[in-house]
Amino acid sequence: MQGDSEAGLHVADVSRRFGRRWAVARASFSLAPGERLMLTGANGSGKTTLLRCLATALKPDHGEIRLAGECLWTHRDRHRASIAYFSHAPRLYDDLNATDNLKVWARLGEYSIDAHSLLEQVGLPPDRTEPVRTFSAGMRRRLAFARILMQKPRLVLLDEPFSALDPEGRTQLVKLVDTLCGDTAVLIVATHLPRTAISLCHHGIHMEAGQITWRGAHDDHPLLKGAT
Amino acid sequence: MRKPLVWLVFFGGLALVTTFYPEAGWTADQPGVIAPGDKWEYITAAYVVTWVGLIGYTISLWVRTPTKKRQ
Amino acid sequence: MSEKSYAPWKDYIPWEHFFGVVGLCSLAAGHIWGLFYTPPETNMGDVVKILFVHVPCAWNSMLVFTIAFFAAFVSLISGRRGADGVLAGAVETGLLLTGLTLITGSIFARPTWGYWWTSDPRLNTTAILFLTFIGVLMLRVMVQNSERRAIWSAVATIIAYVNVPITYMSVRWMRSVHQIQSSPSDVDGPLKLVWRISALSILALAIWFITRRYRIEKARQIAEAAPPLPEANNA
Amino acid sequence: MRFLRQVLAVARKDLLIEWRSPARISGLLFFALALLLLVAYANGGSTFLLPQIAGSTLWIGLLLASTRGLDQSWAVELERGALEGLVLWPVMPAALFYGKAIANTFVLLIVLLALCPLTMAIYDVGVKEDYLIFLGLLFFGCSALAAPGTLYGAITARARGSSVLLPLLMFPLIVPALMAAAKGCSALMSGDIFNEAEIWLWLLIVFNVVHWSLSGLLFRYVVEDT
Repeated sequence: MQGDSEAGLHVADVSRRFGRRWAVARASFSLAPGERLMLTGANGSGKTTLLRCLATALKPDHGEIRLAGECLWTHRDRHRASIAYFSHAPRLYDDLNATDNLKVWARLGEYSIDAHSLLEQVGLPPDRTEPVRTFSAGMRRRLAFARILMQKPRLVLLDEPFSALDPEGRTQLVKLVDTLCGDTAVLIVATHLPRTAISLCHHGIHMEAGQITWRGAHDDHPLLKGAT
Repeated sequence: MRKPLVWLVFFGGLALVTTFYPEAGWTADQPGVIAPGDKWEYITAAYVVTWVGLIGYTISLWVRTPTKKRQ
Repeated sequence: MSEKSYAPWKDYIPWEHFFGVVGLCSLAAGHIWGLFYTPPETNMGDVVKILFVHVPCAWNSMLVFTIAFFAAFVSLISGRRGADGVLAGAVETGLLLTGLTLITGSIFARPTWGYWWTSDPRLNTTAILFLTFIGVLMLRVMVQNSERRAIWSAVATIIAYVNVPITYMSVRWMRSVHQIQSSPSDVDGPLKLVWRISALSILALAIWFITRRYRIEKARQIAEAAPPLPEANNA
Repeated sequence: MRFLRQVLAVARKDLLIEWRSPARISGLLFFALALLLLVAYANGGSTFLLPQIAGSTLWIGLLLASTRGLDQSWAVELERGALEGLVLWPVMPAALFYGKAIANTFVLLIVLLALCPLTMAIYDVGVKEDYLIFLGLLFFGCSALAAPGTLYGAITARARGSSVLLPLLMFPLIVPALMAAAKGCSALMSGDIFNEAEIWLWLLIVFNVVHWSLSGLLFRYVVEDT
């Protein structure tokens, strides 16, 4: 999993602390364009913090993240457009309906979209006019995913993408992620469900207490072996 | 919420001292009219308030300084 | 607790204590001289002696808030945590001095002008300044995360400081429409000297206060500093 | 140009949200209206006193309502993590600030414009001339509340005890604006004998220039991690 050229994502010694605790300590890995990584670990092992550092929501206290040869934090204004981050928070406005939500985000980011087809892609009825407030958790997740589908990302970060989704939704999501990433985007999926994510990923990293404790090809993942 | 309370007591105390300081020797009560007399009670009040303020803050700094014992 | 705990008197005597001791002594000396060995002023009598504490406090409070402004600027631009300590010290010291200015000013106003409080532009500006920085202090109290506290209070301090001239302008216009307030008459001779002594003493005290507060903040930062990063494992 | 488009997009988004949940803006209006009525009742409907305090009461009412409104405008962003989404979206932080501040200005202006005729009826006052100056006072008064209010709202919405903290930070700060707006309106309502309304309008403009530029510069530090 060593991306040798400057292209792609290079994470070197990245550490971030909250108060007296290192939530992520010395995380290092490199991913070439098109490579896909599965990030596993128990709750509180630092997966989300690492993803938030990669998404430039947090500044690493130590170490450096380079995307396409540039320091991500220094050039965050430029790179944010090419990072698609699917987080726990759906980032929706409860008072607007699904179409308006998508249109609002598209206008903010100056993306031209077809809200109707985006909604169909994620399996939501495109002609519903109720505000998002009335949606179920799974529907919100779908709509939140439609929101990042409008981006043309170089780096895709998915944080527990399968939570609150029904089995059908999970297979749908796997397909959508495939099309979103294409051949060139770097994908990192943080998940508790390695079985579902495995078809997406080439490599695996396991974290414990903020540190990387295992890395390798996705199919000798320790969690998968323990399960069988 | 302890710190603002300390500040409140501190400035409130100063204000109370100022308000209830005895106004003995006060004669004129009209705006702009200067009354005769030394009015040392006002002078004392001003100096007491100032010193209480300065020393009080010194003590508060001293109390807040962490030492091995206080941790 | 770690070995790095802060216990100044055991290791060394910090330089700022020099300012503290000299400030307290010279302030006491100046006040004794001012109280007992200066002649009363012709118009106001002995009451003028209140100004020996009032005016130096007022001057220094403005100076201290200016220090707070620059500390906020440095803290915001450089992100240095030391600047936040100076900011905390300057805001608290400035509030103390402004509070004293307001109270002693009130005490001076009562026997000379006949009222505790009046709608004078300078009084109002000082009172509003006091309230503005109380807001900054409350913000510092209510925000637990120390990084956020540093940034947010720096932002609030900059805005509060820049607002002072506008406030002054507005309250001056408020009065000027109706009447013009005369300022207290100038004083000279030994009175001026006492003024200068107490102003310099309070300046020394302010330096002492700010530095002490800075040290407290520094000690807190050491107490909450992160443990060293674990060694990289070669997984 | 891109900056301006983003500012407009943010403002449009906020106004759309207000449009879709009209309960919020009417809540502000009735809050301020209740306050106006209460002040009138507390003064016993005195025909001598009420015209004199009409301008100041109008602005105090708007100020109290504005703290609620500013709080809400940030609560919407925090409810589903939209604020972080905005920061990580290709939107400039300054554009985010100016967009929200413009939207807040308009919300306040709508409330104020609805309040004005009611105040004039209840307090028995009216503006006979200088309509332009009067409208200028209303507009720049609202924008003067919105600029520092939006910046401090972003801070206090994420701090503990936000409902106390926002007024505590904001009220002392906007004293010049409040005074200028209230005195200017009062002067116009009583015929502006001393020709002071225009001076107050200029003071409001100065306040706006300083605070809109300063808050725009500082906003980035408030929303981003450091």
